[in-house]
Amino acid sequence: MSYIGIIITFVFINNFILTQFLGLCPFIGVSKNVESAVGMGFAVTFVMALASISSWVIYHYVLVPLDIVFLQTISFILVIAALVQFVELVIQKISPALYKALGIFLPLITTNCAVLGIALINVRNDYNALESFIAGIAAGLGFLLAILLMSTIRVKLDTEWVPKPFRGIPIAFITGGLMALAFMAFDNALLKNLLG
Amino acid sequence: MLKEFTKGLIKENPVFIIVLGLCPALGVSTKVINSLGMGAGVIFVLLGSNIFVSLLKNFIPEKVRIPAYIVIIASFVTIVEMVMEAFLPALYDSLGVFVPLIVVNCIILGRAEAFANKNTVKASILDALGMGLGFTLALVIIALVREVFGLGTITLFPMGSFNGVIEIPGLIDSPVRVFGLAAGALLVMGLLKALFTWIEDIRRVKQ
Amino acid sequence: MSNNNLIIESSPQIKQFDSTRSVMWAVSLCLLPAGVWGVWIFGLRVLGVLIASIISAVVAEAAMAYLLKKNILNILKDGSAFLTGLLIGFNMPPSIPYYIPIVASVFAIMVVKWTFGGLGGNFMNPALAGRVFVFFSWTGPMTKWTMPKTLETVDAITNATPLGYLKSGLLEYTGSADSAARYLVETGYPHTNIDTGITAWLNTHMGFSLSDGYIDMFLGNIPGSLGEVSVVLLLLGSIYLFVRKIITWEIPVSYIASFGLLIWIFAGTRYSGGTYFTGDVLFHLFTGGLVLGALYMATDMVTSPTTRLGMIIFGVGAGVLTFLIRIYGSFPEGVSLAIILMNIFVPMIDQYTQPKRFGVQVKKEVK
Amino acid sequence: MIIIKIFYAFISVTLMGGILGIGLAIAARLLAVKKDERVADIEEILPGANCGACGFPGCSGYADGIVNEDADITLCSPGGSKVLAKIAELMGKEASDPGQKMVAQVHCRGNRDTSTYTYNYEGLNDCNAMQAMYKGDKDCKYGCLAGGSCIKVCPVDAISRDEKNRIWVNKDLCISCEKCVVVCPTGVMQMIPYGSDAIVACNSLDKGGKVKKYCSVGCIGCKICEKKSPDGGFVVENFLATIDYDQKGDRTGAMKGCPAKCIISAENASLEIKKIEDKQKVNE
Amino acid sequence: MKEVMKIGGKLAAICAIAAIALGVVNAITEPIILAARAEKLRLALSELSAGLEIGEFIKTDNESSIIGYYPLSSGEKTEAYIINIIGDGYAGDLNLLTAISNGGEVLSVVLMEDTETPGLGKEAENASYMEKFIGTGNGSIIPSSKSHLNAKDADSITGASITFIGIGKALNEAAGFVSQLGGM
Amino acid sequence: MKGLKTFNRGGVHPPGKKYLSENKPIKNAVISDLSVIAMSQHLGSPAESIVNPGDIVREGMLIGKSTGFISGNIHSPVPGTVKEISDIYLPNGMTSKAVVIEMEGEFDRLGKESIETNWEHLSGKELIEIINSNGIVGLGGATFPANVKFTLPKGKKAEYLVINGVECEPYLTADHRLMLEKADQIIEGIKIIASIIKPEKLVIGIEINKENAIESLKEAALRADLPLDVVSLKVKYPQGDEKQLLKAVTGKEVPSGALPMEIGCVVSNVGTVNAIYEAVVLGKPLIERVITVSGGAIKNPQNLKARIGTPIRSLIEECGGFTEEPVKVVVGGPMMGFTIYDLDTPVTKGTSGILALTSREVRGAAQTACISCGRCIAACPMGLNPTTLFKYIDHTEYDSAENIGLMDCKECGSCGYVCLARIPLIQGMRLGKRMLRTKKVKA
Ligand SMILES: Cc1cc2nc3c(=O)[nH]c(=O)nc-3n(C[C@H](O)[C@H](O)[C@H](O)COP(=O)(O)O)c2cc1C
Ligand SMILES: Cc1cc2nc3c(=O)[nH]c(=O)nc-3n(C[C@H](O)[C@H](O)[C@H](O)COP(=O)(O)O)c2cc1C
Ligand SMILES: Cc1cc2nc3c(=O)[nH]c(=O)nc-3n(C[C@H](O)[C@H](O)[C@H](O)COP(=O)(O)O)c2cc1C
Ligand SMILES: Cc1cc2nc3c(=O)[nH]c(=O)nc-3n(C[C@H](O)[C@H](O)[C@H](O)CO)c2cc1C
Ligand code: SF4
Ligand code: SF4
Ligand code: SF4
Ligand code: SF4
Ligand code: FES
Repeated sequence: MSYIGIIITFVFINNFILTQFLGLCPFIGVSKNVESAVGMGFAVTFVMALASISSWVIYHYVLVPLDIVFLQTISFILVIAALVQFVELVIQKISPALYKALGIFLPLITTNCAVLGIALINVRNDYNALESFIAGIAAGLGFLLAILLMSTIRVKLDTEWVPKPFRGIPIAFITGGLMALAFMAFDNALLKNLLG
Repeated sequence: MLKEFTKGLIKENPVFIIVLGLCPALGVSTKVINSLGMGAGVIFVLLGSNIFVSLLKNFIPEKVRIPAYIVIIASFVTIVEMVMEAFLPALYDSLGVFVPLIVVNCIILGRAEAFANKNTVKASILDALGMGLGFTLALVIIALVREVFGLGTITLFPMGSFNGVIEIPGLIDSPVRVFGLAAGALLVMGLLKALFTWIEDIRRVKQ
Repeated sequence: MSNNNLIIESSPQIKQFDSTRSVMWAVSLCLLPAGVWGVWIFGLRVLGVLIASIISAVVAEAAMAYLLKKNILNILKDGSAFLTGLLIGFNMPPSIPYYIPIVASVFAIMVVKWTFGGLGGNFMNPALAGRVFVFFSWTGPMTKWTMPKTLETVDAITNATPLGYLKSGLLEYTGSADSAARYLVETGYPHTNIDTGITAWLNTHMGFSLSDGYIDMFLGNIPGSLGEVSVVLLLLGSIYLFVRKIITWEIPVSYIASFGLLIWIFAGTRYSGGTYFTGDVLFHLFTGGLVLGALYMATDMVTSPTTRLGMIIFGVGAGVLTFLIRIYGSFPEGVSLAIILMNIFVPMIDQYTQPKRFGVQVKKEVK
Repeated sequence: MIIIKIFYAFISVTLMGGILGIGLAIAARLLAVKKDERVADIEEILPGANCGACGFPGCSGYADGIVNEDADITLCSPGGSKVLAKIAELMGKEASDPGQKMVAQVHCRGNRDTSTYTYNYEGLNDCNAMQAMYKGDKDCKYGCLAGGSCIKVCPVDAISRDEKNRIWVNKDLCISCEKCVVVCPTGVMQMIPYGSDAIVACNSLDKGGKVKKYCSVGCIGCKICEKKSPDGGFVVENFLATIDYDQKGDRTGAMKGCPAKCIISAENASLEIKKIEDKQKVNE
Repeated sequence: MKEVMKIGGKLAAICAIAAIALGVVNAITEPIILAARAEKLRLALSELSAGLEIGEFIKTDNESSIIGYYPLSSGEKTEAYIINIIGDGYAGDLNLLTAISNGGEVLSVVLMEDTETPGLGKEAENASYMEKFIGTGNGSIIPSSKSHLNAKDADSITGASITFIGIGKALNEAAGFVSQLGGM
Repeated sequence: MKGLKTFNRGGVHPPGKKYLSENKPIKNAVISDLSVIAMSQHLGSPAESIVNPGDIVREGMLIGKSTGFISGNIHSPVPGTVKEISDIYLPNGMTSKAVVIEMEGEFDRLGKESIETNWEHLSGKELIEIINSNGIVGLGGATFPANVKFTLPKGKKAEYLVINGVECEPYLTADHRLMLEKADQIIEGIKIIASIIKPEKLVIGIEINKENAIESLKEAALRADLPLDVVSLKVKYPQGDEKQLLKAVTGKEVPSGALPMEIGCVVSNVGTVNAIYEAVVLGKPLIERVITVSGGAIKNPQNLKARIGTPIRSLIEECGGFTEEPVKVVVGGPMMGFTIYDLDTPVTKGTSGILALTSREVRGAAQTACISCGRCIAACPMGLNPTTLFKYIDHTEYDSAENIGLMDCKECGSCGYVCLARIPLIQGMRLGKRMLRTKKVKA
C-alpha cells in the first residue's frame, strides 16, 4: 500500500479509537480540556512512531533470525517501556517546558493499548521499516484527531445542562459512540477507489 | 480480608467505576463467550502478575519498576496467548489482537502498582481475583446487551447437545447491527455507565 | 400605587418577530409540500411512515421531558421533536418496515438529543444520527427502493435510485455516454413522458441540449427517500425560509457549490474513458438527499457553527465529504454521513472562528 | 533444537533486559531532576494507575496539581477514600469536627401561597439578577427570592427546591463551604450549628404590621418566643427574632407558641428535604 | 556503578526467568499450533480438490493478488488448479482458495480469512453462499456484478454486494490466471 | 442610501416607530405638586442632600452636593418646602435617597425673560466650573458628569469633538426635536465645548431618518459660521453608542476597556450640548429635560419638556393616558430602557423617554434553550459571543466570561433583541459583571 494509503487508513479508516478500540482509557480520561488532549495526542504520536521503529528493528534483527517470534509481545513492550521512560528522563532534563507540555503524558502511554497495538499491527501487516514508521505516526495522528475533537465537544458540554446521570464519563462515551457512528463513513472501498 | 475480594466486583469495578481496561472491554464484548474467554485470560494474568509482583516487591529496584512489572505481565500474557492458540483456536481467532494487548491493559499494571507492590501475597491474590471477576462481570454485562441486540443471540459454551447459541426470537432475523460495531460498543458503555450512576445516586439518597 | 400586571424584565424591552417555536414550525411547514408529494407518488403507506416517525419522536420527547421533570407541554410546543420526526420520515425509503423509523426517532430524541440535555445541547443532528444508526443496523431495508407511481417499472433490478443504479454499473460501463444522465438513458433507465416532453421543448425552443432525466429528477419522479425526491418543492419551501431569514445562504451555498465543483472536476474520471472537468453536476445535485440535506439539515442551527466564516467552512467540509463518500465510497449516498461528520467538527470550528472583538487588536486566544 | 531455541530466547531477552536496565539506571542518575518532595510523596500515595480519571495527565500530573495548582484532592476515583484521607493528611486539609459543624439554612419560608408579590418578573432565574430589579418580586425585601443561585453554587448538591419553590438545605450533605451564603444576595442563607433544633424562618426587619400585610409566615416581632422559651436563646431585635445557639435551653414552647409559625423545627426541615429528594430522583 | 549494574542485573534476571519459562511453554504449544494450522489447510484443500491429486504449492513471485497455486492432477495430466488469491472486501482483504478447471470453470471456492461484517459479508464463509459462482466460467461469465445475477440471487446479497463483487473479480482474475497457466 | 457611513460589524434594525412623535413640537409639561428628586441621577457617587425636611427651597437652588470627583450637583426644579428625605427606587431597579419637595411659592425663572450672558472671555477652567456647578451630566444615556468629561487628562489632545445626534433608540424623538427647534442654541453650545477642549475637527453625526434635523443643523452652522461637519449616517442600532459612532464618523476603534479620549475623541449628546448652552449662557442649572412619551398604549404621544422629579404618571396623563392596558412601562428607549411597575417613579436627568408598550410591540415568547442560531453573535457590535458569555455566566464561570470579553459588553441589547430563544442575555451580562465586580464568584 502506498504511504498515503497507510496514512489515510490509520487516520480515518482504521482510526485506532473510533474503529479499533485501542487507546480508549486516555481517550476518555484525558479529553476533558483541549490543552491536555492535544498534549496527550502529540505524546502518543511520538511514542507510537518510536515504538513502531524500535519494534521493527527487534522483530527483524532479533526475533526472526533467532526464530523466537513468540517472544514478540514481551520484547516489544519491554523495549517500548524502557524507551518511553528514557525519553521522559531526557525531556525532563533538557526542556522543562516541553516536559510540562508532553513529558507528563509519557508514563500514561506505556499502559496504552494503542502503542503496543501499532507494533503488533505493523508486524501483522508485514510493513517495512519506513511503512512501520509512517503507520506509527499516522495512527498517532488518528488518535490526536479523535481526542482533539472529543475534547472540543466536551468543553462545549461543560456549559450544557447534561442530565445528571450522564454527566462526565457516560456522556463522553456516548459522544465517542456518535463520533464512531459518523466515522463509519470511511471504509476500505473509499480508500481503494480514491487511490485507484 | 474478604473486602479485598468483593470491592473489585462492584464498588471498585475496574470497568464501570474506575473506567480502566476499556479497550478489551469494548473490543471483544461482541459475544458473551468472548467476554468469558477474555475475562478468564485477564484473571489468569492478573493473578500471576499480582502474585509475582508482591513476591518480588522488595527485589525490584525502583528505577526499573515499570519495565520489570511489564516483563512479568508480558510473560503471563504470552503464556495465555500460546495456550489459547493451541487449545482454543476458535476463541483465539475471535479475540484477535486483544490477547497480546492484555499486557497493556491498564488494570493489570494498575493493580501491580496500586496494590500488589504494597501488599502481601494473600491480599494480592484476593485483589486479583476480585478485580478479575469484576472485569469479567462488566464484560459479560456489556456483551449481553451488545449480543442480544446486535446479533440476536447469546453465545455460551457448547455443552452436549446444546450448541452454545441461544437465539432471541424477533431479534435474530433483523438485529440492530450497530450494537455489534464500534459505535454501538461506546454507546452501550455510556448508557450502562449512566444507568449505574443513576442507581448509585438513588441508593445514596435513600440512605 | 403599583401595578401588579406590569412585567418587569431586563432590556431589550422589544424583540424581533421570530422565536424558537415559530422557526421550528415554519421549517416543518416548508417541508410539507415535499412530504405531500412523497405521499402522492409513493402511495398512502408513506403517510404511515411519516406518522410513525413523528409520533415516536414526539412521544420520546415527552417521555424524556417527563423523566427529567421538565414542562412537557412547553417542550412539545417548541416543535423541534416534531421536526426531527418529520425529517427522519423524510429520510426513509417508502417501503421501510415501520419499526425502523420508530427506532430511528427514539434513538435520535433519547440518545442523540436528550442525553446531552435536550434542545440545544446536542452536538450532532438528531435526525441524521438516527438515520445513520438504522442505516448501519438494517442496511438491507434501508437501501430497498420503490418506483414512484409516475414511473413505469421495467424490472426488479432497476428498482434502484439513479445514484445507486449509476454506482452499481458505472465501473463496467464501456459505452459512449459522456454524462451520468446519458448513461441512464442509454442503459434503459425509465423516464416519464413529462420529462421527455419538457426536455424536448427546452432543447428545441430554448437552445439547451439536455438529455432526458433531469426534469424527472428535478420534479421528483424518481425512486428515493420519501421526502428527498422533489427538488423543486424543497427549493420552493426554502425560499420562504430564506426570505424570513430563518436559514441563511452560507451553509447551503458553500455546501452545494463546493460539492458541485468537485463533481464537475472529478466525477467524470470514474468511468473508463472519462476525463476531468466533465462531471454531471446537475445529476448529482438533483439526486439523492443533497438538496434536502443542504437546505434543511445542514442548516440546523444547533449543530452548525455560529459564525459566518464557521458556516462556510462547515458547508465546504460537508461538500467535500459528500463528494468523497458519494463518488469513492461504498455507499451510494453521502449526505447524511457527511453532515454528521462535520457536526463533530463544529465545536472546533466555532472555537477558531470567533468574531473579531471591537477594539481588540491582537486576537487573544479563546478558551 | 528446542533447547537451542530456549537458549536463544534466554540470551536475547536477558541481554535486552540487562542493557535497558543498566541504561535506565544510568540515565536516571545522570538526568535526575529535583522535585518538590510533597509531589513525590503524593505520587507515592496515589495508585499509579495513570488512568487520567482525575483529568490530569497521569498520577504525577495530579500530584503536581495538588501541590502546585491547588487542585481538588477528591478527584482520584481508583484511589478511593483511603487515598483521599492520606492526601488530606499530607496536605494538612482536615475534615472538620462534626460536633461543631456549621450548616447553611434558609431563613425564610415565604412562597406564592403565603406572601404577596409586587410585579410580574420575567427573566433570568438567578437571585442576584432578581435582586438588581427592585430587590426582587416579593413585597418582602428581605426574603428568599427562590431564584436558586445557592443551588447552582453548592458543590455537593445539598440544596434543593420543593414544589412550592421553597429552598431547603440538607444538613447531612452540607460541607460548610459557605458558597451559598456568599452568593445569596438577601442574606437569608445563614450558617447555623449542625445540631440546632429550631430555625427562625424569617429575615424581615419590617415592622410587624407591615410584615403581616405581605407575608403570613413572617416574624412579626411579638416576642412570644422570648416569653415561652426563656432559655431558648431567643432575642427579638429590629422586629425579628434570632436564636443564640449557644444557649441550649428548650425551644419547643416558642415553636408551638409562635403566632406566625415562623419558628420551624429542624426535624420538620429534614422531613421536607426527604420528601423532595424522594421525588426528585433525577434532577435537571 | 555497582549500583547501576545491580539494577540492570536484576531486570536481566527477571527477563531471563521469563524467557526460559516462555521458551518452555512455547516448546509445548508450538507443535500443536502448527499441526492445527496444517490440518485446517489440508481439510480445505482436500475438499477443494474433489479427489484429484494435490501437487506442490507454487508461489507466484510477482506483485499480483494471486499468492500461489496447487496444480491438481489425475494421473499425469493436470486437470485443474487450486488458486490462492486475495480479493478486495468491504472491510479488508478476502483470502480465497478456489479450484478452477483447465477450461476456466469454477469448481469450488472457499473463503479462508476475511474481516467482513457478520451477517453481511461474512455470510460468504458459508459454503452455500458460493453456489452462485460454482459452475460458472468456462463459456458463461463468472458473476462480478449484481446485474449478472437473477433477481432472487441479487436480493440475497443486498447489503453485501461489495463482498460479492470482490469475490467475483478475484475469481475472474484467477480464471484468467489459469488460462495463462494452461497456455504455458 | 448607499455610501452613507455606519459602523461595520453587528447592529440590528428594530422598527423605528419614530413617526408616533417626531412631528410633535416640544411642549412644556405640567409641573406636578410633588417632586421627588433622587440624589443618584448620574454615574458615580450619589450627591449628598444639603436640605432638611421643612426647609424652604427656591427654583434652581442647590439641594444635593456632589461628593467626589465623579459625581454631580443637584438642584431643586421647583420652589417649595422639603417634605421628607426618603428612600425610593430608581427606574433601573436600584435604590436611592430622594428629596421630596411640595411645590409652593413663586418661580424665579419660569415665565420670565432669560438674560443672555457673554461667555467668550471665560477660560476653559471657568467654563468647566460653571458646567459643574449647574449639575450638567450627559443626557445621552450614560449620565456621565460633563465637567469630568471635558477635563482632558494631562498630555492628551482632543482631535475630534463628535456631537451625538444619532438617537438610534426606536420611539425616541427628543433629540430630534431639539435639533429642529434649538439648532442655534446647539451650535452655540458646541462653540462653548470647543473653546474648552480645543479640538481639531467638529463633527455631528445624525442618522438619515432625521433629514430635516440634518438640514436644520447645517443651516445653523452656516449662520454661525462654525466649521461643523454634519455627517449623515445609515440607520442602524446602536449607532448612538459612542464607540460605534466614532467608528462610523472617524473610522477609528476605541480600544477595549478604554475611553474615547484614548483615540483623541470627545463625544457629547445634543441634549447635553443644549444644557451646557443654557447653563453657560442663561445660567440655568439642569432641572428639566425633553422626554419622549410614546408607545402603542399611549393615546397621544408627545415630546415633553419636564422638570426633574415629576412623577411619570403625570406625564402619561398629560399625553391622554393609556388607550389600552400596557404590558410594560419603560423608562428610556425600548432597547436599553428599564421597566417600572410603579408609575410614581420620578423623572431623573437620564430619563430620555417613557414608553407604554403593548404585547404586540413587546413580542414576548416562551423562553427555550439556546439553539445556537448565532444571531446574537452576528448582532453584537462589540464582536462578542453573547451566547457563550451567557452560558459561562449561567454556569457561574464568571472568570471564563471575563476572558472572552464580558467587560466589553455595553448592554446595548442587540443580542437580546434578535435571540430566537428569548434568553435574557443582557440580564446575564449584567449579572456577570456585577458578580465579577463584587468578587462573589466561583462555584
Ligand atoms: C403543521 C403545523 C402544526 C403546528 N402545531 C402547533 C402546535 O402544536 N403548537 C404550537 O404552539 N404551534 C403549532 N403550530 C404553529 C403555530 O401556528 C404558530 O405558528 C406558533 O405556535 C407560533 O408560536 P408563537 O405565537 O408562540 O410564536 C403549527 C404549525 C404547523 C404548520
Ligand atoms: C455496518 C456495515 C457493514 C457492511 N458490511 C458489508 C459487508 O460485509 N460486505 C459488503 O459487501 N458490504 C457491506 N456493507 C456495505 C453496504 O451494505 C453496501 O455497500 C451498500 O449498501 C450497497 O448496497 P447493495 O448491496 O444493496 O447494492 C456494509 C455496510 C455497513 C453500513
Ligand atoms: C447602546 C447605546 C446606545 C446609545 N445611543 C445613544 C443615542 O442614540 N444618542 C446619544 O446621544 N447617546 C447614545 N448613547 C450614549 C453614548 O454612548 C454616549 O454616552 C453619549 O453620546 C455621550 O454623550 P453625553 O455624555 O453627552 O450623554 C448610547 C449608548 C449606548 C451604550
Ligand atoms: C433550519 C432548521 C433545520 C433543522 N434541521 C434539523 C435536522 O436536520 N434534524 C433534526 O433533528 N432537527 C432539525 N431541526 C430542529 C432542531 O434544531 C433540532 O431538533 C435540534 O438539533 C435539537 O436539539 C432544525 C431546525 C431548524 C430551525
Ligand atoms: S436562599 Fe438566597 S440564593 Fe438561595 S434561592 Fe433564596 S435568595 Fe436565592
Ligand atoms: S453551598 Fe456549601 S455551605 Fe451551602 S449548602 Fe452547599 S455545602 Fe453547605
Ligand atoms: S448587549 Fe453586549 S453582548 Fe449583547 S450585543 Fe450588546 S454589546 Fe454585544
Ligand atoms: S440568539 Fe439566542 S438562541 Fe441564538 S445563539 Fe444567541 S443566545 Fe442562542
Ligand atoms: S485498556 Fe486502557 S488504553 Fe486500552
